[in-house]
Amino acid sequence: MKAGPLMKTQHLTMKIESSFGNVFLVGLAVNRIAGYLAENAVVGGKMEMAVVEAVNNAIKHAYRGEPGHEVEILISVQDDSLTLAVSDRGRAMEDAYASRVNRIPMDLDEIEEGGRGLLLIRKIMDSVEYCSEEGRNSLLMKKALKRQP
Amino acid sequence: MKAGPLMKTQHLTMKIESSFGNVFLVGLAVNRIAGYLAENAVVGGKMEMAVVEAVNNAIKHAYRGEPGHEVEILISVQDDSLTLAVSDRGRAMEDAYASRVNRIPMDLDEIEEGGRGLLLIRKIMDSVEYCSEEGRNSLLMKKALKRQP
Amino acid sequence: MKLHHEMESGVLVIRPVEKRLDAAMAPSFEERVKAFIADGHGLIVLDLSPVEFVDTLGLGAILASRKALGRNGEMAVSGSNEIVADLFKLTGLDMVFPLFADKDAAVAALAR
Amino acid sequence: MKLHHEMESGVLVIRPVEKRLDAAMAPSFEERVKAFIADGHGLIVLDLSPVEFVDTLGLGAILASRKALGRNGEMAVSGSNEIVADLFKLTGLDMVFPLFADKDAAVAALAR
Ligand SMILES: Nc1ncnc2c1ncn2[C@@H]1O[C@H](COP(=O)(O)OP(=O)(O)O)[C@@H](O)[C@H]1O
Ligand SMILES: Nc1ncnc2c1ncn2[C@@H]1O[C@H](COP(=O)(O)OP(=O)(O)O)[C@@H](O)[C@H]1O
Repeated sequence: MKAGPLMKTQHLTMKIESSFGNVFLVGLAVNRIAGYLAENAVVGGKMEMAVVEAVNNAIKHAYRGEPGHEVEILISVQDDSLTLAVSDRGRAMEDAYASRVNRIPMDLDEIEEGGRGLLLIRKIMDSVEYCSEEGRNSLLMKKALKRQP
Repeated sequence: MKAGPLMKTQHLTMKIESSFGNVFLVGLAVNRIAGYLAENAVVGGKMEMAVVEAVNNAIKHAYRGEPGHEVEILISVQDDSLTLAVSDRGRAMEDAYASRVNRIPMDLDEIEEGGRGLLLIRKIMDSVEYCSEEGRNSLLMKKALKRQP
Repeated sequence: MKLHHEMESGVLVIRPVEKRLDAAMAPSFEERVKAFIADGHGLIVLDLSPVEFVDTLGLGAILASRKALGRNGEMAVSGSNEIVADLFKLTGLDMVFPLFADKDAAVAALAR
Repeated sequence: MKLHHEMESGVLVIRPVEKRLDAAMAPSFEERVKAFIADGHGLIVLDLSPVEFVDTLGLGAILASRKALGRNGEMAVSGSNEIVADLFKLTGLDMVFPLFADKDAAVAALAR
């Protein structure tokens, strides 16, 4: 990792109200930004998947599906990687999940309707972290971008 | 225009720090969202042009090119139109410009380096308004989206 | 959610008209498909060719429909784009739903 | 801003390596092109084929370069995509810069 004045970072903050109908706007934005940076539409699609799952989870779990709350998404572009941070001020993730967001995938054998969001995020991203501080919970997702030379 | 409970509106708020290096993130996001809604990549490209000019103007004129300030971009999606609002808390636009942002294009005969941003925005969008209230200045841009049936 | 449907060789072909099968669309999608199953349809092809994006809640709705169909019914998916196919693969659901390139191949497989 | 350049039939062909010629890129673009002009280049083709997006500040930098070239020089633009060509048209600058579909046609026109 390079650091210092030569390393530029660009930031975009996005906010939506906690309603599933708004999530596609975040997904499309992330899709285009990631696809542009990676020069690869499939990478764009995967980053869209990851951010949509994270925002859905914030709405569904942190805010129990209630509208009227705020979900914030921070996009940070470094020379060689993309970081997506999804934050809420609702109920924090249970430790059982929070402590293993960056570990080996769960068992795929059980076929259930739920329980796939975090798994998918972990498979798509290079690293995932969850932290709660002063009532603000954030899922941090990072992905290296291999640009064409 | 339809109104009432049948008309859904979706919102996305974006924020960047006032540095030209961040503007492309807003441009790409608006490009994809507008292109998706209109099912037309050229419409996406034009909405990108309009929002980039508006954000550039906020950085260049309202903040005199100073970094460290905030530019906010609100995207509102109605059933049949897209509204882009670009806001700053810097120096307001002079009345000479503010009062005619929605009127006939300026003369194209003079070929100068500057003075094309507002003209371009007016040509691209269906309507443009500028307002200042309590230190917050906003350029409101609206465009009808003709979706394929 | 708007769904187009038609019968082909005894198979019900369901095609979403929307570009996304996501959290916002999943409940009405599931309701509509379950209504077809309640009407007695047992062979269903879900043609996703107009769909650009599916999330895990959309996937959950597809899976719930599959379960409602039961062991005597059959469901296949066709026309998924690269990123939607990736979602099925990343979640292991390509093992549950055979993915066909196009609707006709899916109908042929179920109509046998 | 990274620029690729080469001589063809006495014409200097300049091609940005970046995908955007915008407010962030305009100053260094203008500086680089003006340096070529100061070196004595009088016939310049600006090949925008790698460029996906130009804003009015990028356009201002192109125009400033054109002015630095003066009345005895010539500058043509090639490879602009649909949206970049739209920008030239919407701002009336397609009257100042002949737009050519590809670099070779632009070089041929200037080398005459
Ligand atoms: N943002 C969040 N806030 C609070 N709890 C969460 C959040 N995201 C996930 N969780 C918890 O982790 C569990 C697993 O999440 P996930 O894998 O996305 O599956 P699902 O959402 O289908 O349950 C959820 O059931 C929930 O208890
Ligand atoms: N957001 C803004 N805040 C303050 N003044 C503005 C803003 N946008 C435009 N202006 C004023 O309007 C003028 C015309 O703007 P524009 O057409 O974009 O051309 P240019 O930026 O090249 O001068 C500017 O020179 C400036 O004085």
